[in-house]
Amino acid sequence: MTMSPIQQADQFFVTSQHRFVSYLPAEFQSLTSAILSVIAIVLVFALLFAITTVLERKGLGRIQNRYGPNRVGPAGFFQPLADGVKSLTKEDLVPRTADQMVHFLAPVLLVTAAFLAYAVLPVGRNMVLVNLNAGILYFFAVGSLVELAVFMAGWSSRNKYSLLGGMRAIAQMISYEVPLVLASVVVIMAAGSLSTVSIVDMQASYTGIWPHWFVFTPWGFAGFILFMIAATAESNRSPFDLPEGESEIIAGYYIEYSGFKFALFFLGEYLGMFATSGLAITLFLGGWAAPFSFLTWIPSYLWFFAKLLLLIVIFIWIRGTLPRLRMDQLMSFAWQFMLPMTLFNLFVAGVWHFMPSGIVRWLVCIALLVAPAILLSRSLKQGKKFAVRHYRFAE
Amino acid sequence: MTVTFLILAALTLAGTVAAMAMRNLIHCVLALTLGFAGLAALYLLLGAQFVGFTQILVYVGAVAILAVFVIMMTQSAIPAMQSIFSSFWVAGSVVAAAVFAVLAWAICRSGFASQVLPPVEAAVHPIGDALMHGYVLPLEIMGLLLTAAMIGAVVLAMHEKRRTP
Amino acid sequence: MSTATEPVRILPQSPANSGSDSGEGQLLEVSMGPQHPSTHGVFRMDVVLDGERVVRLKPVFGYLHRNHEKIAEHETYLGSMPYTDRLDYICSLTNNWAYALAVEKLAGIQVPERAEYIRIITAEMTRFLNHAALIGFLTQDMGASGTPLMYAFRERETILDLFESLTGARMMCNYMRFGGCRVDLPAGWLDQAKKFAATLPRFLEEFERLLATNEILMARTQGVGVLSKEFAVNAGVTGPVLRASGVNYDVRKVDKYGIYDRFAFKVPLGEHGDTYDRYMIRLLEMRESLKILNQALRDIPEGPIVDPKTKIRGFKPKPGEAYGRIEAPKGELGFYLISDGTANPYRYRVRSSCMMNLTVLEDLCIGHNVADVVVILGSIDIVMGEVDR
Amino acid sequence: MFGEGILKGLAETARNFLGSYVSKKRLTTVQYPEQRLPQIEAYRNFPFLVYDGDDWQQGLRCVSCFICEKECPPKCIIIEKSTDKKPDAVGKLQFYPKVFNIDVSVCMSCQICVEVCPFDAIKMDTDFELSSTDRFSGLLWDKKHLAKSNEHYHKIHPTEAAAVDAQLAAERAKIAAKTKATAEAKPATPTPPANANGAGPNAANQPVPTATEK
Repeated sequence: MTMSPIQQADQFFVTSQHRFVSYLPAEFQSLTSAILSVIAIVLVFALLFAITTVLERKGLGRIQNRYGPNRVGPAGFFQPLADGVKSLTKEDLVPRTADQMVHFLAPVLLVTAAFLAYAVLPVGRNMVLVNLNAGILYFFAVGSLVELAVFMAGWSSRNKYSLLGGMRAIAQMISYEVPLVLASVVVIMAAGSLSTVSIVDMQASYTGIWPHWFVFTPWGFAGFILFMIAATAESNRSPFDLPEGESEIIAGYYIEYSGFKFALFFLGEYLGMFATSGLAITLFLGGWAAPFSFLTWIPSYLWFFAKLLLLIVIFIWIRGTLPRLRMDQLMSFAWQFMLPMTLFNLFVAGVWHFMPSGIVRWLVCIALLVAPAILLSRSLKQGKKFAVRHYRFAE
Repeated sequence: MTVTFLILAALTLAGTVAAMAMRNLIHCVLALTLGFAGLAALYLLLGAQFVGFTQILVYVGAVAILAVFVIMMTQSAIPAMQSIFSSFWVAGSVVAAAVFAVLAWAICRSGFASQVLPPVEAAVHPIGDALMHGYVLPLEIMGLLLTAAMIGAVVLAMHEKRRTP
Repeated sequence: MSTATEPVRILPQSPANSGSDSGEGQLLEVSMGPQHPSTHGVFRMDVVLDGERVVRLKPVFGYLHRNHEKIAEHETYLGSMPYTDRLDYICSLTNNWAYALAVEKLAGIQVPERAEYIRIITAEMTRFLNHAALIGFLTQDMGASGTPLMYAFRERETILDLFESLTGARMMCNYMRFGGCRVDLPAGWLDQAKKFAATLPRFLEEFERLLATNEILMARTQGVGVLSKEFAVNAGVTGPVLRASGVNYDVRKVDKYGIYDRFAFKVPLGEHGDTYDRYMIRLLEMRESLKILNQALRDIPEGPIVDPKTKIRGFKPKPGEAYGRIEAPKGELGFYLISDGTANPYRYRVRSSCMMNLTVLEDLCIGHNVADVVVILGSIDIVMGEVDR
Repeated sequence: MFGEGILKGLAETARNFLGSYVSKKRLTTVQYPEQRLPQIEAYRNFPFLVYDGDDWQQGLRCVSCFICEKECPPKCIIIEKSTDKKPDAVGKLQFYPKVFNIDVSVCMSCQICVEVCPFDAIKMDTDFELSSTDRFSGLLWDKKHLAKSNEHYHKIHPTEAAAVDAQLAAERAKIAAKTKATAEAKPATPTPPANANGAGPNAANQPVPTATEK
């Protein structure tokens, strides 16, 4: 079995892992290979977390016409190191009245759950820790552990703000988990599989130079947008960062955490963001597949991380622009817009499946999506009569 | 395999026993969550991926959260210091015994599988087939029940809102 | 929302009826502040929450009390001037002006024309920077991660540079004097100011594009914290907050103090009296300020900058009393002085716009969410230096 | 309708993001220790005492009249008058401050001492890098710490200092003319010329040597 240099580059990590493992006795091989993959995932995504914190701070800085961190290391890129040292050396304060055990377990559970989700994300061709048949289900299952961790943090701190933050976080996460799952169901319908690997494989083919990504269908595009909105809410990012709500409830559920535990919360939050973005890439943006057929020579894992970075940039951009929603608005947005839209999207995906391909199918599906979107957004606004106002002037 | 099973079974049992024995209601729910998770792991051990993950998604992700939410809404967050034995303990144990009897009867009647079945793939098609063909009536009944419960909750909430303008 | 149109204060509840019996669930008492990121200084609110809804709110202030009025009674008239900088420390020049106006009324001092123009230029710049910074803070309170705030501060920086080259300090200007201003404009200052004023319309457009039609901002502010016309008047609210409720009251138009009658400008009025109106009124007032600024920069004459008859040392006005007020960026700022003929005022009183506006906070907040409380507080625009004095 | 304002805002932030890389006007931050803004002439920070000539004790313009101490709003100036006299900037015999302390932790840089000083003796400095590790004596500046030369004053506030110098020169000329006139009228006045020659208080005022010895 010979591979072209392109394939070699693409499969570099896979083959080197195989080679390393093959030196070991047979009974250790599968275990070692799993451990190696886990270490790789932990290292790579922790590094990505570090890079993202710098990128976010510098990007936000530039959006706000500032420099951002530029003192530690070249152009400030060693800032995460300094932050890490700081958080490690800080005193670990636990409130006297806190529920010590739960208070300690919450960040651990959060980070564990966040890391667990990466097990089913195919970051490259043949590069997935486990190819579960129910991969997406697994993803959402471990994702639901995050809610529990957040609740534990908010409740065990015995702080009114953290309690409010915890309540907000749970309400928000439960509400947005429904549209998140429903938005990904369209892909499961189209792919006929719950396995992330086979979903990516389905998208990794081309017509001419154009890829078969699900985002290039009406339901896929709508699903992607809905999924990303729900993912933003799930990962507590602006404009859905109510559980932290810095200006309202200060830091929300992790107000009573300091030092390394605080850093763990930070880490868990970003890991959750990467994971949901990774799932969005897997489901809608063709996973590790190249965007054009003539770009397939670039290794697949690079494509995955490029797409991930793109989504992170969009997250940062949105954070730099938008104010935060209010709790009731968040809820009504989830239940009055997101949920019906995802259900409509399911219907549209069915229509797409059963209609003969052609321009008519496109038009019908787009119409079926745009009409309810307009109607729903209007109904969302109508109760409150939001409008750009005109003012009178007195001389 | 047996070792894994034993560990998981011990974990599950420990979680559920702790859920009964702990004083703080939130701790009880958290311990129960551990039990749920252990149960899910047991399902996975049996190769039932779909059931296992659904167990986590539904029980850990939704039921446990709902339980703590209800506790937080109805009770103060301060641990209750009263006795863990309810005054209805007789009735409670009767109900528990009855549930146990029914479950035991059902399990014993089904007969233990003597041969190991090939692991079923958690593919979408067979699950969909099963739900839409074989078990369509139970599914519909469940859906109806949940809808009724939801409508009931909405009605209750609306009533509440009208009462306190 | 009905609380604002019908301002009825909820009576303090006894512990017996504030419990969970009313079907409202448990009430949660949260002390927001004095170390809270969005209380705009050391301000505390005792908030009683039902879930996230505000049932009661008690503003607690005094953490920044500095005994300003009493100290002023032991200072010379001039000695109080630098202390007025520290009232509303964002707009020190308008504070200076209000105090100078009061003393000028008390002692019957005339102000030369050039000084009046300089006062108007600096005051309108101050209004501009205050409103820009306020909108930044307000959106910050809504969670906009500081972007509008940074844009506002970028412009504010330029204004502060102008202030620095004129007065020597960026914030604590201590610039106005009885009968004029302390120093004349340095060479080239007017050109710099004109150049800067020419860039401001672009900034305003950018600012409006950034947020004014943002759906989230509209959802967060429209219908939130409605202050009715009657209630606003009864509560003694002034400034943009009052005008956002639709009351046409601007001291610049009513008193025509200084030489404001020479300038063509309009007073924007709101209709709903909600947070969005308060936000928009400030945006529009910035445009009007810019108009005044351009006219003043165009028309400023040459001449002396201070009345030569006023004494710096040994200033003793005749016995009497006077109340000088101006339209400060935050509302009507007045100084009431009684002189007994000595070098110190017998009584010195500040009519603080921030504090009077803050009194309506509870009525605006009840029934809204915690998240709305900080936004309403932000839209009232307080500076604790002036509230506590 | 829905989303339009959000998109507008996103476009605006993107413009600012890119603009911060090309336009200096957008990225106004000054990288402080490496970069410094040009000093603004009008800038003021804390007061200092001006002295003429080279000897800071000799040339101190302050005549210890207590006006600034009285007028200082936060009362941060502490003056003790000397018992002997020395000639001031215009050549008149005056008292001088034995102690002149400013508590800069109290001072609020209001410049009122400068405005009320009839002798142009106290002016505002522009130095702002003043951190001290000792918050008590490190922030109580004495006469020695406060005394800065007239050249320094010329450096930081050139126009203002030139005006002050001109005024002082005029006064000096006036006084010189007056003393000349009085000297012609009454030839037997011994002290002014002796002091004006610059022998200093040490030489001229034997009775109280302690005042200037330290």
